[in-house]
Amino acid sequence: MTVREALNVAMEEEMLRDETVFILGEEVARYNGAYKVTKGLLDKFGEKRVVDTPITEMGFAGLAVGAALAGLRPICEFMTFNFAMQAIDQIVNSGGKTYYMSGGNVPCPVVFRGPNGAAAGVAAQHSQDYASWYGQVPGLKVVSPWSAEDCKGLLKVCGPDSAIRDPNPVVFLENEMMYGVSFPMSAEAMSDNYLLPIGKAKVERVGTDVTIVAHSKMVTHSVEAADILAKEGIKAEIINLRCIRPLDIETIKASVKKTNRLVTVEGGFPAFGVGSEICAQIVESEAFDYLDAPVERVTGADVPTPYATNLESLAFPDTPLIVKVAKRALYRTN
Amino acid sequence: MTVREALNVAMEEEMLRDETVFILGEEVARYNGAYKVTKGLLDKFGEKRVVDTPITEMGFAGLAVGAALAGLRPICEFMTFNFAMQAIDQIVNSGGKTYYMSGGNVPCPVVFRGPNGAAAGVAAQHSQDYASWYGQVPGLKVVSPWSAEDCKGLLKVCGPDSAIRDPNPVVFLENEMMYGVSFPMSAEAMSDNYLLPIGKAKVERVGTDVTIVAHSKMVTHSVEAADILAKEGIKAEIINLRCIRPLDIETIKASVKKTNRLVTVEGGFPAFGVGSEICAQIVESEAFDYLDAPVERVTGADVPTPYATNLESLAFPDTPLIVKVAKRALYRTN
Amino acid sequence: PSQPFTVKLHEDSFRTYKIDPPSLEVQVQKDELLKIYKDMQCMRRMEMAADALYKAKLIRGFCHLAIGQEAVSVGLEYGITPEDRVITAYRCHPFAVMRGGTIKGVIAELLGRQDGMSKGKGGSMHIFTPSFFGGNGIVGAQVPVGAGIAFAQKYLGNKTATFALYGDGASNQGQVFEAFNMAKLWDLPCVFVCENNKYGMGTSAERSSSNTEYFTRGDKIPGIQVNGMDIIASRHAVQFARNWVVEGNGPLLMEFVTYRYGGHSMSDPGTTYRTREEVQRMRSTQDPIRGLQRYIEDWGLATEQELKQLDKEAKGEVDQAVEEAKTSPIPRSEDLWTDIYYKGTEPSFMRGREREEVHYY
Amino acid sequence: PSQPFTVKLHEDSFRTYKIDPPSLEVQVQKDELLKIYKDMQCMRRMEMAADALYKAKLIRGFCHLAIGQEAVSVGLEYGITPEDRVITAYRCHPFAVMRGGTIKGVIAELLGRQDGMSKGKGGSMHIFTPSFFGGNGIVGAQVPVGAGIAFAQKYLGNKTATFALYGDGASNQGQVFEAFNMAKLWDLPCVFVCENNKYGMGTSAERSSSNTEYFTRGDKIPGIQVNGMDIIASRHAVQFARNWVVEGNGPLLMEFVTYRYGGHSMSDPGTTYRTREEVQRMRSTQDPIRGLQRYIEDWGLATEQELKQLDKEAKGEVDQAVEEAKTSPIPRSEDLWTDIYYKGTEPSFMRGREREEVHYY
Ligand SMILES: Cc1ncc(C[n+]2csc(CCOP(=O)(O)OP(=O)(O)O)c2C)c(N)n1
Ligand SMILES: Cc1ncc(C[n+]2csc(CCOP(=O)(O)OP(=O)(O)O)c2C)c(N)n1
Ligand SMILES: [Mg+2]
Ligand SMILES: [Mg+2]
Repeated sequence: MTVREALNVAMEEEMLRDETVFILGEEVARYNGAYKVTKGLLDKFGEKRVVDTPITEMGFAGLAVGAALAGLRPICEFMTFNFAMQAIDQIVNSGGKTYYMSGGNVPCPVVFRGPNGAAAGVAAQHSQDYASWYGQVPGLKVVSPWSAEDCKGLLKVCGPDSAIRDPNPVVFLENEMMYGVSFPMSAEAMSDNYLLPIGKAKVERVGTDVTIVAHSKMVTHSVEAADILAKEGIKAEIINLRCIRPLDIETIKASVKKTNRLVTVEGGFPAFGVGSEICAQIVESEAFDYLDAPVERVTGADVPTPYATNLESLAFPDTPLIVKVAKRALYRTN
Repeated sequence: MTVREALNVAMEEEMLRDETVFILGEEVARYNGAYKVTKGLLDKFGEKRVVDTPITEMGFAGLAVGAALAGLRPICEFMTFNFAMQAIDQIVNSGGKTYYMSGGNVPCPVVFRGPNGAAAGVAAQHSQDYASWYGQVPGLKVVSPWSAEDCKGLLKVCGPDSAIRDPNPVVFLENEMMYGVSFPMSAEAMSDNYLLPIGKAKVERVGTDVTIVAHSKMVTHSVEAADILAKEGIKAEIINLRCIRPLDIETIKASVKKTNRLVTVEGGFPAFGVGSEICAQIVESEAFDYLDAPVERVTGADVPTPYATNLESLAFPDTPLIVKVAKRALYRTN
Repeated sequence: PSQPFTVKLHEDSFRTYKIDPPSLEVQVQKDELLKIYKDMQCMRRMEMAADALYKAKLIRGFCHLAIGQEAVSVGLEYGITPEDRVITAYRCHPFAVMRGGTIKGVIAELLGRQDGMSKGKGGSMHIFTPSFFGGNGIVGAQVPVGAGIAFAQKYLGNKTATFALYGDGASNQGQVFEAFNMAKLWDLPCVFVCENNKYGMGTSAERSSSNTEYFTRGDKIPGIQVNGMDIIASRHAVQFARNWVVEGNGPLLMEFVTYRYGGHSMSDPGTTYRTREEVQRMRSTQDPIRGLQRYIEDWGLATEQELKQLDKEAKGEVDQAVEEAKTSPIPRSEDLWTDIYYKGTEPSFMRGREREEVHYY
Repeated sequence: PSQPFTVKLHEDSFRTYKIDPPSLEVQVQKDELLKIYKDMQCMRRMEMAADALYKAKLIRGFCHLAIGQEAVSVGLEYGITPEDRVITAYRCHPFAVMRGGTIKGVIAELLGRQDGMSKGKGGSMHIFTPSFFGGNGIVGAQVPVGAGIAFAQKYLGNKTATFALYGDGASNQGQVFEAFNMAKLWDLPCVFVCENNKYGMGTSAERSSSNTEYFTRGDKIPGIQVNGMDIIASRHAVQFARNWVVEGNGPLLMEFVTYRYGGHSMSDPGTTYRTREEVQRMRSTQDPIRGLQRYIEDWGLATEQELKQLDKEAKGEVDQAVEEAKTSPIPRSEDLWTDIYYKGTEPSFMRGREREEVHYY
């Protein structure tokens, strides 16, 4: 099942279960989604529940928040999260803070989703990764899935208010380059009641020599790197973060205590990023004493994303780079 | 001289020097500024150069960017940076990225300034600290001054294009609670040619036992903490960051090599914050080997800012907390 | 109960845009008018109490009072039903009370106490009830949120309306136009209400808005301007607007022309950008409570004496609410950690200001 | 040089709002018309070349072509002066060339080469010249930026205009209205140009905009709607608009009714939300180049043969530009680090993807 299908199925299942779940966003209905994530949903659920909006991000994000305050379960698609920057005040200040400011009187069960981070060849304004920005805000939950299983199990947070479905504002950061990628799915994951808890990372690959923590598309590169490292006898443990907030530091700490080496991998800008926070939390914790090498951060380069292929490829991590840094963490050189 | 006066004088001096410098923002002209930072400038320079805008942050931030692209030197005041969240796309995508995307054809010498972070008793939507968000973006320079000297010397970046005045988009993060605070000013700092380089931190207090790095209002608390620590024979070195981007890691490293202990202090949310990044950069550097204790982060609490005084005071660092954490870094308890 | 009777509003009570004005004949009723009178007095007294408490340094931060604008909040409440929804900006105290809150709850909130309507966490700008969605601090942001509430009403098939209020200053925010557009495209039962009190902070309407006829700024959306200093006209217009949107005609713009007597917030003396004479003139010629008083007396519904009695009751109720609010305890320290996430869905722990300050759920 | 002569435009060339329409009598001139014709052909050929290069996988990412909309870009350029300023969104190639760029520079940019107008760093959406401010990727964001350029023109006392272009889809963005309001308040010499090509991606104008008469959406700002498929009407209207704003009348709204033949971008076939017939009908009845060809032939200014020759020249120039662009080298790796900050004002170093990838300035 592809990531795209997993997202699509997750939404369909929730819409079947709960009448109050609806989707809004640019081109989600008649066009079947700019990236076809909502394909077929208009046909299945009609215009009432799959709503094409004008290009007014701030407006429709605010509208989604309002609908959530008033009893609906909106899934608000941003064509990409770059455009959500126009709406970020609504997401953070109206979505993320109202529950607290109201002393718990007004919950806001809204999901904001769409592709985040760089796609291929789309240059500076269309390539930013907002994981750490949203991740900074108490009141929001922030998911950054990698696999089809992740998407199916975690997007279900948009479901109705049984205890396990999340009634908080959720920012769900997909990756355009992952949409077409296929993953095997267990029978369990195919079930329409498959749910994953927000805030738990997944160990995708067990290892003993070095811990590599990544999220979103960087998990792909990290797994590839693990394969290469394995050929050299290095057993990397790969942690798929799945969520940025809450950040599952316990899983990382447990791994670090075992491997004594930590490499973080992300596609966003280096400064104030996911890797920085993981590093700081590890350093602050008892796991610090287990570190046999400095924490290594692999990140996007500190440059606005360039268009030209050769420059772009210097701006984002790839598999060989992760291999190189992981080896450095092990004080090994090629 | 108060911080408010320093900012005011800096703007006046630059407006005198360069006809293309102008100020726009809400209530900057007739009202003399919501916090009186622009007091008297309308009288001195007239409506052409001190422009009251409607309450349309995205619009006037975009307008400021356009004016900068077309040859002016706008100083764009946000009543607070909380409201700049509505305009952040213009700051980041139009202001911060155009120079790169144009291959260096179109510079954007604009200054966005205003109070950032929490004021007193203004609750969740009016209290956020955006230092790390803006600090993440290559293409922007981000200043977070503390003293009157900082303000006067660093705001001059809005001046004309001699080599020393900065022709890049600058985000200048003031603090409302500092506006009324007075600082002694050296004759040098009073001169109308006093300029400070963007990207250099200042050692406010020399010490040998522990390094405390802070920015903005937290420098006040850190200096106070240093006084208390001094009474117990602990010599804290206080680094006033001054700038968030570029971040002067060299000054911090040099200090850590001397003191072997590092405490970071900021008023923003803990996750993906300034302290996290400093910690990560120190861990990555040769200074790591000099650390005799884990890096300690003192931050705002991970909660939307509450209104009630007692809760609010639990949400932000104060002097005793810094003392406590600094002692912990020295493995000392009271 | 008292008998309804018909009165005729002043000719200049309404102006409209792309819609016929409501009739000027209005049914009123003694009991209700006296109740309205009392509510208006309560609202004013409450704001005056807030003013005093602020000056006594018992309230901090921003505090925006609505003295002078009582015909809007009270008129709105008397024109709608409990199932309708209201949302506004930070100048929210009277709405919060009228929409099911209490004066004590508002005052306690301003004092930052446990009995505050937001448990002391929201303060002056952030107060909510089941039918009132705040109390929002970001100018203009509440307007699309209001459209979203109306969206939910339509989606759920409720025959109810949302009133989304904003100021003359806020009217220029782009997202207000975005909300207009979506509401019109989808015929949402939303009344967009511009509370035009002539100033946004220190900026007069003419200096912020290229068109100050706020009721005409919805393009294809019809609009009505109302004398927002006349409580009877205000309530009548609200009923008219509610009907319009509930009957599926799509959204409506509504402008209340009103005035705030005080400064923008407690830190603004309110006298640098307008003359004292202007304020004085408004107070003495347009005051909405005085206006209602005159109606009541002219129509022989109550004597000055009887109204004075209501004033006294209002004052008494507010005084008592203040006293009660003052006895409410400040929040418990643990409450720092509640209400960030929905109860039962919190992360396992959250971090305080340093690594040893950790709250486990 | 050829002699000017007067022609009469079609009655339905313009519609206006709060302003008298321009006269339908227009002066034209053979040489200029032939030059315009050639430019339009060049623009179309350039876009067709981009289409082919994209399909050959030599161009990546988003690529938005303006085939069908040539009367806007070319008409604009012939109606303004080099001192005027233009800004638009991502559908920017023809504007970039007309405003002082080169076809080679645009193609090289699309190919991501050193000779690209943005040195290969911007790609299809981000191309600039000294009088053209891009090439912007965030729908609507260019509009306040355009107002700011006009603000600078007025501030500096230049008697020049800025044309800020946006689409029918973009027209609903709130910041567009914010820009309108400021421009009107301050009488900025800004022409807000809605390039209404009937669709924003797959959403038709009616489904995105509660008012599709885009020239009337400026409230107090007058507006003019132009047949954007008629190059002569387009240029004439541009001159008219330029005069209006340069003479201190404040801003103007201008709507070009036009059409894009291709999909929204290269990844959109452009046939799911509109019929093939619709596209075919537009091409065969409204094509702006054909239209000009007909004028030229009707007025006896050139034969079909002579125009064919110009077509050939256009094709030749574009082909050559493509070949030259292809020979341009890809950017040097060090160029990753240039142009982030103004030369000479960089930080002392910047970080790459891991701690050993550091660039020192
Ligand atoms: C986005 C945003 N910008 C600025 C402010 C600061 N501010 C608070 S109220 C206000 C004036 C609003 O005026 P108006 O909309 O007329 O409402 P009124 O205060 O008159 O009720 C301003 C500028 C804010 N809270 N939010
Ligand atoms: C803020 C924002 N939202 C969404 C997008 C994605 N997007 C790019 S172009 C486009 C359609 C714009 O339509 P229109 O304004 O009519 O211009 P046209 O493409 O027809 O020239 C959309 C939705 C974007 N780039 N920016
Ligand atoms: Mg007002
Ligand atoms: Mg279009």
